[in-house]
Amino acid sequence: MLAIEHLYKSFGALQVSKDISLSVATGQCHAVIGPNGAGKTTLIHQISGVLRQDSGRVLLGGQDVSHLSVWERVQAGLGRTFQITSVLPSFSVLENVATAVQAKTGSSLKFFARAADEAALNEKAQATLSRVGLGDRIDRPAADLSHGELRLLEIAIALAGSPKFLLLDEPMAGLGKTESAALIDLLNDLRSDFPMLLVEHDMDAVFQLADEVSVLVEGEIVARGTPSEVRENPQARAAYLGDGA
Amino acid sequence: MMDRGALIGGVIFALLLAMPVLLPIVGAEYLTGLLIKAMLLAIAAISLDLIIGHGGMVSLGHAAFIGVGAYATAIGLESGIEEILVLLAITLAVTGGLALVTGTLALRTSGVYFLMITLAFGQMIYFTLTSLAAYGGDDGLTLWSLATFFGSDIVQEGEGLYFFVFAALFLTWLGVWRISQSRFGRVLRAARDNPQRAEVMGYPIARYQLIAYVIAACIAGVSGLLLVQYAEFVSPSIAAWQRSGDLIVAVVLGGLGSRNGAILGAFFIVIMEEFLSSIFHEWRLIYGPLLVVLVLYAKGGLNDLLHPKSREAS
Amino acid sequence: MSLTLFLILCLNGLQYGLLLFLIAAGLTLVFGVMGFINLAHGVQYMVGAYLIFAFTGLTGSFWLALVLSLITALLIGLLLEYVVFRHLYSRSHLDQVLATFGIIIFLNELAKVLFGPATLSIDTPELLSGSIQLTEQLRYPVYRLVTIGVGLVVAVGLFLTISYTRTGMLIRAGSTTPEMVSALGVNVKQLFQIVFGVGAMLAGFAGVIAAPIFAIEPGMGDNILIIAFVVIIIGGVGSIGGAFVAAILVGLIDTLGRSLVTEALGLVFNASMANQIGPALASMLIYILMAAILVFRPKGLLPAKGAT
Amino acid sequence: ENLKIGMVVTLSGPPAALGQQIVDGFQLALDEKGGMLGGQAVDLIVEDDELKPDVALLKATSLIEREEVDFVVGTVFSNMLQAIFKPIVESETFLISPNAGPSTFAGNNCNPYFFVTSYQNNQNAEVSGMVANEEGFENVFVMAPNYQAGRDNVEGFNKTFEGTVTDEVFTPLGHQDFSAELARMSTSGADAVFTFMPGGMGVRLVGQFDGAGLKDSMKFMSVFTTDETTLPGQKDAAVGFLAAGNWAPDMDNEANNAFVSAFEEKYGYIPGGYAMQAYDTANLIDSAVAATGGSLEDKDAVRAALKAADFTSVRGDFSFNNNHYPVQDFHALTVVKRDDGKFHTSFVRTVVEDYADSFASECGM
Amino acid sequence: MSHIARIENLHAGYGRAEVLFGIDMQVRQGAVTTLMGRNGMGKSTTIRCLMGLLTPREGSIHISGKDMTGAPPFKVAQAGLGLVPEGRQVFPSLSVVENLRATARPRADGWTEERIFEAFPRLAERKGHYGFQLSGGEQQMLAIGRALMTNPDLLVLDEATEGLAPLIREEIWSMLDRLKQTGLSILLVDKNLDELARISDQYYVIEKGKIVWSGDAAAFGAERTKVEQYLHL
Ligand SMILES: Nc1ncnc2c1ncn2[C@@H]1O[C@H](COP(=O)(O)OP(=O)(O)OP(=O)(O)O)[C@@H](O)[C@H]1O
Ligand SMILES: Nc1ncnc2c1ncn2[C@@H]1O[C@H](COP(=O)(O)OP(=O)(O)OP(=O)(O)O)[C@@H](O)[C@H]1O
Ligand SMILES: [Mg+2]
Ligand SMILES: [Mg+2]
Repeated sequence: MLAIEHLYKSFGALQVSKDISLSVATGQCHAVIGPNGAGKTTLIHQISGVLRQDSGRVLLGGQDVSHLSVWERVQAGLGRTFQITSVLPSFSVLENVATAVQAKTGSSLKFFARAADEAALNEKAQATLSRVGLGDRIDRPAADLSHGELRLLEIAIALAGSPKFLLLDEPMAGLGKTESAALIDLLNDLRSDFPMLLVEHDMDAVFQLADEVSVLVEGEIVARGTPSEVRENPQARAAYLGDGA
Repeated sequence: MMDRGALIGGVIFALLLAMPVLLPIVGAEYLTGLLIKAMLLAIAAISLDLIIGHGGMVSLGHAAFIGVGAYATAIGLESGIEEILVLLAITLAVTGGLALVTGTLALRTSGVYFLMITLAFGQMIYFTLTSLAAYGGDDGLTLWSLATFFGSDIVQEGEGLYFFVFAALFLTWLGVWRISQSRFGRVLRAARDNPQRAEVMGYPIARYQLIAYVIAACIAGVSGLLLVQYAEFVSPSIAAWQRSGDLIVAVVLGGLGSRNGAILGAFFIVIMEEFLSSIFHEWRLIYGPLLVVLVLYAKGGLNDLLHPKSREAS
Repeated sequence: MSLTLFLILCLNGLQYGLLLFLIAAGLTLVFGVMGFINLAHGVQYMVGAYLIFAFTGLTGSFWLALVLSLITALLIGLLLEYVVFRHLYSRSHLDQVLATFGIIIFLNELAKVLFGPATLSIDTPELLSGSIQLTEQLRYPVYRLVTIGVGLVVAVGLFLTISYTRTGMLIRAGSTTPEMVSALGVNVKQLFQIVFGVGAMLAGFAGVIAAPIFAIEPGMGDNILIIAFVVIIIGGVGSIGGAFVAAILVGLIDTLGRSLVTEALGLVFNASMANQIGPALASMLIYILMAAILVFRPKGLLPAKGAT
Repeated sequence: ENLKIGMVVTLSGPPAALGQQIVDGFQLALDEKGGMLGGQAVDLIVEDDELKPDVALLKATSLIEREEVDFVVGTVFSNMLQAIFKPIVESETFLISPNAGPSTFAGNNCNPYFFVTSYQNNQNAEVSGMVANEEGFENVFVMAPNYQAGRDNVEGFNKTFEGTVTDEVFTPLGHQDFSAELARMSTSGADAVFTFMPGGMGVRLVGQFDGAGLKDSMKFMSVFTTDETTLPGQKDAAVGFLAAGNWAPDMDNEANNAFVSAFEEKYGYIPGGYAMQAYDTANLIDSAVAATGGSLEDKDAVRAALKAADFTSVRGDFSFNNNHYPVQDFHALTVVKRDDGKFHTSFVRTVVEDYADSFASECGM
Repeated sequence: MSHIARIENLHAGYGRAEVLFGIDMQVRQGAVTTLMGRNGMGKSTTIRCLMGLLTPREGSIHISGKDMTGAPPFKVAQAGLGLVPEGRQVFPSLSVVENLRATARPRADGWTEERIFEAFPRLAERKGHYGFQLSGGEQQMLAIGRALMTNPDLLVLDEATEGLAPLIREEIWSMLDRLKQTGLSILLVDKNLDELARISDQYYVIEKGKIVWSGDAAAFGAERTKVEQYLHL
């Protein structure tokens, strides 16, 4: 479904992606783990088009999307969340999600009819919000949400865009135990609908969700395998997991 | 469905509609000119609010489009075109085309950089107008013939012109409000709030912003056309950056992105200037501090004074 | 065009650029670094010019008047901050625009009421009047040379302060995350007040310097404000170094452009045509420059890193 | 029923000084006549056009529609006149300009309801050309701001000047720093400079001209640059500079001496041409209203009475041409410092008598 | 043992929304105090009030025995509180070194740049980077370092381990352990019960703006299931 081939990226002298290749098949959840500053977010930025790679290719469903702009990739089916929450602060929670739904349903070059009255958009948004557990917050301005609530909204926005492939950048961060557990269940359900690439420091989540794990250190993939293989991998342990996991 | 905003809007328009009847009764027909001037300012202010209030694109070159519209009309008139609908088509084509070009370039930037690049384009237009020696240069041009409506001179003076401008204001008000609430308007507001997020939702935001920019410019152009009908005169000074500043003041004072704010702001400015300057020659000593006080104490603009705590658009 | 003339133009451009820098520096500090749009900055320049006029009249000494003017400009800046600006830090840029616009209207009118509408002037201080021989053919007024020197000193001082001192760091940090600066133990309000005062003083100082060369009149700050904005935009908002480079650039291009554009057009068109469009084009030049720079570098030449 | 006179002048921004002179000059004449013109008590309504065409228009329409004035007196600037011209003359109200005299309304578009008591804009420059000839200047550096009036003045000068124009320089309006132009001047080899730099631009130019030490090497000749509105700012720097105009405060005739001393006493400053023209305007209206016996309904009669210009102008001979622009004498002037330390322009000699503008022949009236 | 911070009957909210309804909390000198609760229950709001970032509507806040209710944040910070805020909030336009220096309040044998870089070698490698160029985790380390550089008496950490790799997270916990040994008081908002259980002396559980459970380490050990119930649905 998603394939990355020989991706390189540097910021000045700092190389953050060194020959990264990986692929994710339909129905799969592929986790990328690695120390802070290893280049995980940068990788997601490159896949989603927020940053341009220096060289290499990104393929979505066999199509080369490397030179498409961000919105074109989204229209082609990529969805993503941001590690540092990014929502529409002056919109209500519902309208945040409805706006994401709107992008994928019909033209937005409509100038006269009230968008807020479109039942189809609102229903889908409402359903998505209920799924992530924000069902009782829909009328709040997004700016008024607590940190954890914002993290959930971030996920709802990504899901509402009906992606074919989902990039998740630390979705569990900021969530409480309960909320994390619920989100793990939700993502588990969704996995059959669309494959995903998960970046996460919460190892419980990674080991519960991932079919395959890549360990990224200093911009390079140093180990790859099933969760249990990676857990035993000495390189991964030394660089990242420590002895706790 | 009659919400508060529609109610206030309805009252404003009902009052404006009744003015030609009311003013003669109280012997104040001379106010018609003032009202036309205020309505013209309001049209331009509403169009500016589309891009500032809803689109987050603060333009300091908006008056240039009024100037371009006015000059397109004036030059049309000078070369013998008198039908207002033809002049309208010319005005829309010229302002729209110009906005398409300058907007494409300007939208590479955002925030205060956008403000300044629009200022730059506005100034270029302004200086170009001042060098049109054939059309009066800096001094401007008195128009000895005006536009007609299907050959009739009904849109030239007095009530005919008043209602024509009124209709334009109403359509602008309604149109911009509907746009702001439409799917298009929602994308525009999303791009204002968080451009990166809107892009990652799948919207080519620059395209939406450009469309809004062109729409706003076209409306401003129309107000320029009407200004020619009213003033029977054009001069480059209508395109000066200070005029764009006045428009921003009207929009902000009225209340950004609100349904009636731009109208309220425009009328406030015109009426206060008229009123204060008639009682006190150094009226600016009052007007300046008044603006400061309004900013400090009426946080959502004049609109919020009438309409507290329910910002509609956002 | 002779070489001498060209040199004079360059010196003039440099001098104009440094004057612009003095104004732009305060503006970019307050705007770029503190995130506050202060349109009243231009009117503070006017205040400086009127102050030196009033104080030279009162004291008879330029130098004493200079000191008094700077102090008064600072006090007026602090007063404005206390009465108006501090209530606007957390408000939107457009609210700031509107409120400071109100201040412009007020102060311009006040100047007119107090000093009359006519254009005023003061003499160059005795010590700095006259001109010196730079080359065989080139004489240049001492006062203008001193202006260049003073501008350079202020530029270097400001640059070092903002880039390398702790105060500079705090000012930069305060612009993006004032709450956090405060929560880490720094009195941000006071800091902002000081920056404002210094900004006002710089603008006032520019007004003082300009007064003997240009003339003093109500509204004299309005156009220079716009040019100062052009400067900080070209330089990149919030960047003192950028403002410096841009100020010199704008000063030179504007000065050279005004003299050379018509002449250059004269090579292509006939004289009357060149005279028709030349001056309009010369007036547009800095705007064309700004637009071109922004099209290719949407954040200016040397944007401050990480500022929004 | 009082006589209603509306006045539209610029009273905002730096040019407010000019508008103020007009108000003061007019008011002085009014006061001297006990608040009456032509035997009728006068309501004078003064409006500020703020130098914005749309404001001027609004003020003008309110004068004719709301106040229903009998005369409108205005404006200072030509572009303001353009803005208010059509609605006023179309309402058949008399419009008398105490200063602006654009060519636009002097030729084809001359109008029966429009009178000018100052001059046609090009005239002063044309006379400057003659002055330059008389002074024997062979090479003159010409400079003006780049707008209509600037270009008109340059054109006017070139029309009569017989020597060589070494450079023709147009600066932007509101120009601040003239040092580049001054540098060009100093290397141009010209004997004199002719310029039109009204208001603050003139103050700056004169100061910088003096500062650059050019005073010794070339003559300075100008119109609307060193006048009673700018001299308080220019002071000694302008002394000895040449000018051309239709009047100077020290022109020696009885009416003028009375006017100038009364004006100074009342307002504390030396009147300039603006005040003088406004003073004459008031006297013109006075004569016309008196001649019609106070009945202003008969517009033709009023027009004829105005046209007759049956009043004593402080500048001496004064009459109207067929286009309602003045025919008058023009003089060479120079800037002097009075014993009390004040500065003014001073009469040198008359250059041309009964000088009419060159557009009148195109006027069909 | 004395209280370094005491919160009594704290009511607070945003605009018309009430969020806190009478919070009572004590932070003891030299101890580690924990505030727990599900998302959106009012933890950060409590911290904001304590720091003076939000003015309480009712109730009082004492720091080291002094009434600091409604005091501006910089006064609170100068009274000895060092905040690691939710969402990091590093200074984006300052380099790593400048971030540490700008608000530092040096103290004899207190924290220095060298010690911070020793604790977070990663930051040393990114010394010259601007705040906005750092990865999420690097920003988190920087926020902690920045607070330590003010050499506080009470370190306040709002979800300070969010987004940190497991190794670093462990490192932070052991650092907190060491800090506690040196007598520093610590107020924690976190969700890692296991780690908290190891280090904390006093616990508060907040639900819908009220403290619904509090107790010391012993009580926490004994009633852990009850606490977990509060934290779960
Ligand atoms: N714009 C930039 N300029 C320079 N360096 C950058 C920039 N953005 C990121 N970096 C550096 O690149 C490296 C990788 O950053 P990235 O955000 O991808 O890390 P990450 O793996 O997501 O880390 P974390 O787990 O902490 O979120 C970091 O060391 C960061 O400092
Ligand atoms: N700025 C704000 N304006 C209005 N309401 C707010 C604001 N910030 C937070 N809230 C509301 O206050 C409540 C408590 O928020 P708070 O941030 O204190 O929660 P929290 O316990 O820290 O949650 P989290 O674990 O998600 O960070 C939430 O319901 C939130 O929606
Ligand atoms: Mg990351
Ligand atoms: Mg929180």
